[in-house]
Amino acid sequence: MGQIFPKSANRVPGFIFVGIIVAVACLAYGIYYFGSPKYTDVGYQPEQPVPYSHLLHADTLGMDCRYCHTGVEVSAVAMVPPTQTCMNCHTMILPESELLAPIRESWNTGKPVEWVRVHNIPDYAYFNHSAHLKVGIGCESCHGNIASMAIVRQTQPLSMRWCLDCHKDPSDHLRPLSDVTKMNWVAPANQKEFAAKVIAEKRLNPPIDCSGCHR
Amino acid sequence: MNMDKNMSELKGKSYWRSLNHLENNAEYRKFAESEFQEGASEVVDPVTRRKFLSIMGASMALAGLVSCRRPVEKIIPYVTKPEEITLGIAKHYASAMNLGVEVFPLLVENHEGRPTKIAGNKQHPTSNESALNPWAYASILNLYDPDRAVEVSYVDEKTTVEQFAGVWTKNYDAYVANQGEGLAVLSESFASPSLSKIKDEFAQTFPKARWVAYDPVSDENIYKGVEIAFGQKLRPIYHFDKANVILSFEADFLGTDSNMTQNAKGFAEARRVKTEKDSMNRLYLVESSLSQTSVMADHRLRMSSNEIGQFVKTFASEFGVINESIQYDGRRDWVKAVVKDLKKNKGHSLIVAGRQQPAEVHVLVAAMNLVLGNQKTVTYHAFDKAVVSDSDGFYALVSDMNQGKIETLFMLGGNLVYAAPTDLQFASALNKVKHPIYLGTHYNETASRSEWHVPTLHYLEAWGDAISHDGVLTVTQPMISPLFMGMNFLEMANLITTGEYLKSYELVRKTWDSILPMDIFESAWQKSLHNGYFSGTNKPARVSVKGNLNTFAKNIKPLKLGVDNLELSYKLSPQIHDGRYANNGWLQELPDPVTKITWGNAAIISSTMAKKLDVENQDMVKIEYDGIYMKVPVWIMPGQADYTISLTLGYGRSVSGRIGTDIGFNATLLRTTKSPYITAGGVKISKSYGQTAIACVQDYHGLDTEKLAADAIQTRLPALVREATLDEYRNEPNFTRDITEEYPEVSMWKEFLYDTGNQWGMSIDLNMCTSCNACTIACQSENNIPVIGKEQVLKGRDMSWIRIDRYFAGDIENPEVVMQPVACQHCELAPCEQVCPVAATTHTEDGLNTMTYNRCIGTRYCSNNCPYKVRRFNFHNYTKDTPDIVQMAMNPDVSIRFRGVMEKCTFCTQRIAGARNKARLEDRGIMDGDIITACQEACPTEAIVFGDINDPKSRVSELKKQNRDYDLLSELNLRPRTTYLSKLRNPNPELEQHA
Amino acid sequence: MNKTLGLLAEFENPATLMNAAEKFREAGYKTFDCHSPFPIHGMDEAMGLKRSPIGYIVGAMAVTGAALGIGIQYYASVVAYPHIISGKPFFSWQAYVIITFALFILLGAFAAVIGMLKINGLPRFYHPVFYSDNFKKFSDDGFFVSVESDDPAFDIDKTKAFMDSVGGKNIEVLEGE
Amino acid sequence: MNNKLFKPNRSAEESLAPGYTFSTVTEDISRIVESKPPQKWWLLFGVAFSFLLVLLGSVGWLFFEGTGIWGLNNPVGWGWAIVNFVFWVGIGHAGTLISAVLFLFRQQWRTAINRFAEAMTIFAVISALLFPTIHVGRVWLLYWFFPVPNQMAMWPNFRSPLMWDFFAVGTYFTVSLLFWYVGLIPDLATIRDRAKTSFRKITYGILALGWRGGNRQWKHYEQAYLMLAGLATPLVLSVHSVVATDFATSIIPGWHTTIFPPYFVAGAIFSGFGMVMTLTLIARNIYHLENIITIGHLEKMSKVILVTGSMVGYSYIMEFFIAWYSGNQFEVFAFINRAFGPYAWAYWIMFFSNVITPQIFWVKKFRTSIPVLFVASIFVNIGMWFERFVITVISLSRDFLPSSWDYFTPTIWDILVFLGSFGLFFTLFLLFLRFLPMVAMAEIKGILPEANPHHEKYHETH
Repeated sequence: MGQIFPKSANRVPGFIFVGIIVAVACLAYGIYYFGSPKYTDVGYQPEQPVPYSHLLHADTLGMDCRYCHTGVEVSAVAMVPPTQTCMNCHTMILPESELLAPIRESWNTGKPVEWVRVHNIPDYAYFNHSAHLKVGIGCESCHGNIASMAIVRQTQPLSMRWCLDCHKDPSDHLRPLSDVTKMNWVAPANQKEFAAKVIAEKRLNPPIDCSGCHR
Repeated sequence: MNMDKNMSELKGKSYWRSLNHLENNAEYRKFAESEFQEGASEVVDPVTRRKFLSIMGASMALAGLVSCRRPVEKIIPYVTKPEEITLGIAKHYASAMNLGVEVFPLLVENHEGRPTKIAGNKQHPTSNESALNPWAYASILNLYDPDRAVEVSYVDEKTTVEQFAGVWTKNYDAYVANQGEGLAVLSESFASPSLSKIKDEFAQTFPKARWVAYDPVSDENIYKGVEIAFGQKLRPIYHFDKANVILSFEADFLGTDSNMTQNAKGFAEARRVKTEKDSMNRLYLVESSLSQTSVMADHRLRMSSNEIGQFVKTFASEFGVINESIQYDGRRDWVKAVVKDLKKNKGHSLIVAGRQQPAEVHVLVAAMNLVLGNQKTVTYHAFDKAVVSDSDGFYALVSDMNQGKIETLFMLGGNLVYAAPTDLQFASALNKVKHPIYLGTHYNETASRSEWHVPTLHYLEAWGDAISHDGVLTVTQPMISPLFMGMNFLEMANLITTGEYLKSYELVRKTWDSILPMDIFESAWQKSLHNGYFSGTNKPARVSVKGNLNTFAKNIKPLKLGVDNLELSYKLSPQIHDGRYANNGWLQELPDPVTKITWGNAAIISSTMAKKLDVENQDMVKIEYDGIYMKVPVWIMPGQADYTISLTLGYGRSVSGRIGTDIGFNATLLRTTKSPYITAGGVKISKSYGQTAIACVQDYHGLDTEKLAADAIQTRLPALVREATLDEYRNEPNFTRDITEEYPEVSMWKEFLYDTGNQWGMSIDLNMCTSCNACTIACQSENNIPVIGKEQVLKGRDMSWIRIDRYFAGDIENPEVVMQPVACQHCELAPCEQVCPVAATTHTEDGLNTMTYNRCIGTRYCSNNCPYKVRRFNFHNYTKDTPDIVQMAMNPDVSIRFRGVMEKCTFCTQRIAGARNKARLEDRGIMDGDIITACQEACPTEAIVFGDINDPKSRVSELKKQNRDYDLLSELNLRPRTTYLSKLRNPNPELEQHA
Repeated sequence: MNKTLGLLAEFENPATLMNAAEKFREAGYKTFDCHSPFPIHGMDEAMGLKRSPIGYIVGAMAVTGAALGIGIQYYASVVAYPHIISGKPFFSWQAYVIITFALFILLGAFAAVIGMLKINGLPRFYHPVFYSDNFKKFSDDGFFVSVESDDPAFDIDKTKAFMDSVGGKNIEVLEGE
Repeated sequence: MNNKLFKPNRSAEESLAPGYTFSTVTEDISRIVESKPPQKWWLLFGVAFSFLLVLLGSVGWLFFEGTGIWGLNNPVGWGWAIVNFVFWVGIGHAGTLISAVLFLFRQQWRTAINRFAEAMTIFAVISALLFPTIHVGRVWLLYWFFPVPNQMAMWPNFRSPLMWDFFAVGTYFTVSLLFWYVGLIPDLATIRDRAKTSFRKITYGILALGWRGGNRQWKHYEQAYLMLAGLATPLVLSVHSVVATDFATSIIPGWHTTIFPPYFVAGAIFSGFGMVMTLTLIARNIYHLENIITIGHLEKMSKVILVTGSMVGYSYIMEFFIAWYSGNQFEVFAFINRAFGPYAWAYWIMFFSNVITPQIFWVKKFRTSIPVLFVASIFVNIGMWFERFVITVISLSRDFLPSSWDYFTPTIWDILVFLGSFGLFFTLFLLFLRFLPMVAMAEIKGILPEANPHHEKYHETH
């Protein structure tokens, strides 16, 4: 008899066809979803050598970000404070605390504390803190509500698209300069007008060309 | 910078102790990575950046996956932050560099205490704005030279500075006892108050000992000449800004001669033309070999070096300086015209002669200047606290060494085993010295033959001082605590003299105690540290001719040259000086301003000679002079006098680190004490076999000597480098634009109008460019441009972002030379952009043609489509094996480029960004002068000006308004943002018809 | 259990096949088919087949392709992320023509092939006619007429006889599951 | 219009040796696929395959070390890689031309050669695509060519001719593949039906998609085939025009020329036929197909070569004229430099091979002599490679500013990669000869006299 294939074989091509479509769709979505910084980076919350709590310092004690991150208004980098800064207080406050042992050790040995970087952008992207603060972009816009975090975690993708979105239209993120370090800041009703005003006054024109960030 | 900072900090730079750990690298790197945090992240910065790009392949292989979970990265803050440091903000400190008796006042850029870039110190009276010469710029790289000597060595064993000091103190008393019998110090020339002070003490402590200064190449002949003429030890300083007519006998005052930057500034001022109404100076140049200065010559006469002596006499007799009538059968008309011109400009003329000319010539020159009443254009200053090179003293010392009279010889710097004239046999003389002690930066020829070798600290690692000719005191303050163990000259000299090891800081302070006014010392000292100098004066001496000049003139005897009786002259290398910078990659790869040769030297001969010898470029020849011979490739240059050969010194080093060893050929082999600069006659040359590849960045192996190409160049030249004589310019002020016809502009597109905000542009004045190469080096330093090595240059892959194109016009033997700096022109309609498939090169609204390295996939299409060919491609991973220490010289504001990526001039976009941000923080707009590009900063003649062309009052707009302004390749209508001002010459009408 | 799926008859050359085809048509057979190693000129008329619609499918898809092409380019360079490139307008349509054209062709081609396969019900690996060993010859030098049991005019005996009458040789009953 | 493709042929002789019947056609061609390959095949395959290995090796080194291993330098940013790319793309064109254009023009002689002309197209395009891929600095980022959304919010620059290339050549490859496969279906069925082993039955069975040769299928099949031909024709013309724009839209003297697109297309067809000729003669010789691929076919091809060769020659001369006429010194120099500059040798090799050589085909004796044809076709291949070399390298080496002029010298790696690409091409081609029917049987049968139902011999029988 001449049949090479059983009758059922006729259905196979159909299955394969559908199969391929489904597979491709899944793959595309998979890459799109699992590949995007939204998935890979947001929520990054490494263990720190010292259980420093922003919740305690920034929220409960109400310290201003700039007390420790002194570079933030003048320099490209906000700067993680030197051990010295910790010791300013912790020579008096909880001088014996177990948790602070690494700090004291660093202070005595002169060996710096090795904090783990949470917010990281590629080396070829040049971000400047001072520029953003100066025009009234709040810390919160990029770092999230740090004051609510016992252990710091990344809340924004920090991807190029994410940067660009804001650079194309910063109006949602502009604040009065007095509020840049405020957490849980809620935009006023007239945010749009306010933003428009700021943009006009400061002649804001956030660069979206490549050299804005890449050199 | 806040002045009330306490000194110990500046001095200690406590936060730099880290770098003392450099020896055990593993720990050091870990520390380095930790000490500096990202954004300002330092030493490791380029590494990570590079690493990043390299793994991009892996991490980006999936669409959208820029940052998958990255390896945990550490931030390590300071423990105690030095308060003058703010992370991410560069600091600038004043300092200074000494080169012989020359002083380069510096402003050093520090990133977290790591010096990365130097520039001239504007505030300093003797400084030419922020300009420097390539040597000074590149000296920053010497600080991070991976081949620096890192340990004190005694014969073969490694020891320490302290041990060495200990050993010396033991013998010290003995020498004090015998008044320094058998003790000698051999240093380079210097102009340091502290060092001179110590030298005087030395003389007192050891009356029988000797301290001789010697430089392989120096202005000694000039000084001698002046001394003979005026009877006092004086140093001539030229003021070209006051001279309308200049006659130069082989003086390369815009090139390798002393005070180049100041000379260039003055010369430029007298030559700069804004409108056709302005006047400009005139330069007559007589020389044997095409020099950098010849670029500016209005009349150039080709003449062998020794004939020049006779020529000078001709002039001398014309001026009645000597009463001997000269039978000169050469260009009488030339002499007549020039003399007339000089006389016409009495008091505003200047005659200079090259350091290679014998003292007698300088006698006559000095006398002539006096006769011409050029008291303003050349002033003579007493050597204040300067010690100059003294060959005779050196020769005498060597003969004593040979007779075993010298027991202990301190060599402070220099590298005489390599550089001393061959007939001295310095090496063998050194063997007869019991204790040769060498203080030098590298383990080199001399170190290898010394009992002790003590590393010299880089000038940015220790304290020092200097005094410039006009008496201004300059302080050299360290920017970084020593990376490796070692001593600086002061410390060593002091140790020798006093037997105790004091730090340079104390020594300098001691000297300055005696100089600065007692009452306000501390403030004065702080002020000097801040400004980098303490003003002082050194009035010009009043001079008159002493003695009978004729007798000296008699010593000048011309001799007839011929094919087998050649003249051989030795020149300082414009790149690696006398060899001291042989291990400096930037300088090795820097093209010679005129020959455009990199990575080596060659015997320069005229084409007539070449024909006679039947040799071509790169052919090996054998040059012979009394019994000694060397083999070297030839390079044919226009404008070279027949029967003359010129060789640059400094090459062919046998012991000099990974970069400098065995590059080029050692000309010193033929150099003798009799004729250290010019061997007139007795030199033979013969064709040898084989060739040696010469890495020339222009005219591929003399490609444009090929007829077809040569003609093409001559037809293009008038439009490329637009040029006219001053008279022509006055007659038709718009000649520049009239050279090419303007085409009506028809476009199929509605083009983008760059009409709002800042619009960056640049203007380059071709009338000012002396092709000194400072811009090229400054750019390399600012923009982390890699050094790629001879092979790659030979393949035609040089990376310089701003190159200086050199063209010859007219007669091949008496050419006119023109120079044209070319960097990215930032065309508004950039042809490179539209062809990039991935939009890696695009335009910004303020008119920059930006190159986004991290987007580039390397199709090289943009480079193909660039008519100026200014784009540079990373064919290999050129930064792959850059040693960590060299990476410390990298500018953290500029990314390191990875393999397969295109790069090019960015108009220093990082500086623009910096200025923009600064302006933002200060709530103001960017003002003219806020942004100075690296090349502009470096230019000694202010030929390069950058700024906002949208601001009609900015300097650059003013320049672009001039009628000499033109676009390069204007017919392509690319609207380049860089435009040129055409070149002018000011020939003597009386001579033109003859020329 | 085997059921009858259709009948197969061989004809010796194109001429007889063609003439048989006309007969079958006249006899009111609807889904019968003529198998030959190569397409035979005039066979469509003989079998009374209408013109193929593939042309229209291709046209439609090609135009879609073109629209897609210009669409992507417009979106990418005007909407999504406009860059200033060589001072050209963001929508430099002159430069976008080629890619538009390429996509026009691409989708057209896919339409032609996929359309053809779909209409012909290919790939179809199992088919009643394959029960016949003799049928192999169709791809060499055999000419066949097949009538499947779902044809309204199909009747095993009548059709068999009819086949014989129009000159069919080695007539076979196609049986299978 | 009448969409019957294989009109019975009054004089089949000129396309096919007399005495062929349906079954002998089937037999002669299918046998090749079914029997063990001859010695010569193994020999050639061995050689080709070893070159393929060379390719893999050198490309590996290239990826590891960077494009620096090639002779590229600053003015000459594009070297052999791009030369080879254009060369191979050009070769491809003959295939499509024969199968599509000649088809539309009802040239029945095409049937003997169209199948492997098409195969050649596909393999040539594969070899071509290899080069733009490997010549970029950072291969691993090539996917940035695709307009896919990504977190960088970046899109390709559709103004770039390279982008056009990417789409044009990509489309060209896909369409050629489809066209080829559609043509194969009936013949695959033949092989399936002749298959003895179940393995062959199944493989060819799947490939044949269950083809039954029913007229209801033939009808749509022919329509689709016609459509593809219709689409492929403008495509083939556009593709090389687009490749030409890589050069023509730039501003480099010697590139910036409006004549490029037509001239490139002519050149492509020219080179393509050169290669078809070479391959035909080889295949013919290996498998003794003298009766199917007759002298008649070869002669016709040689005529095409003669015509296109002359067109190319015309373009060469025209370029000079236009350059001179434009009065643009850069243009003028670019061309004088080609003919008399340091690369003159390359120019004259090109000129001789492409313009002089084909002229011999005015003589019938040469058109019909196998050795002459073979040698000539080789010359054409060489000449056309040099044409691309002349255009790419010479123009770049001396453009506007004399200061940046430089001379390009290939390194061993340039050469190995180039030779390697031949390995790739021939390996694929020989595999094709081995496993697929190299001549379109169904089409051949279609043009046999017996294929015509109204053939007198049938009517006698009535």
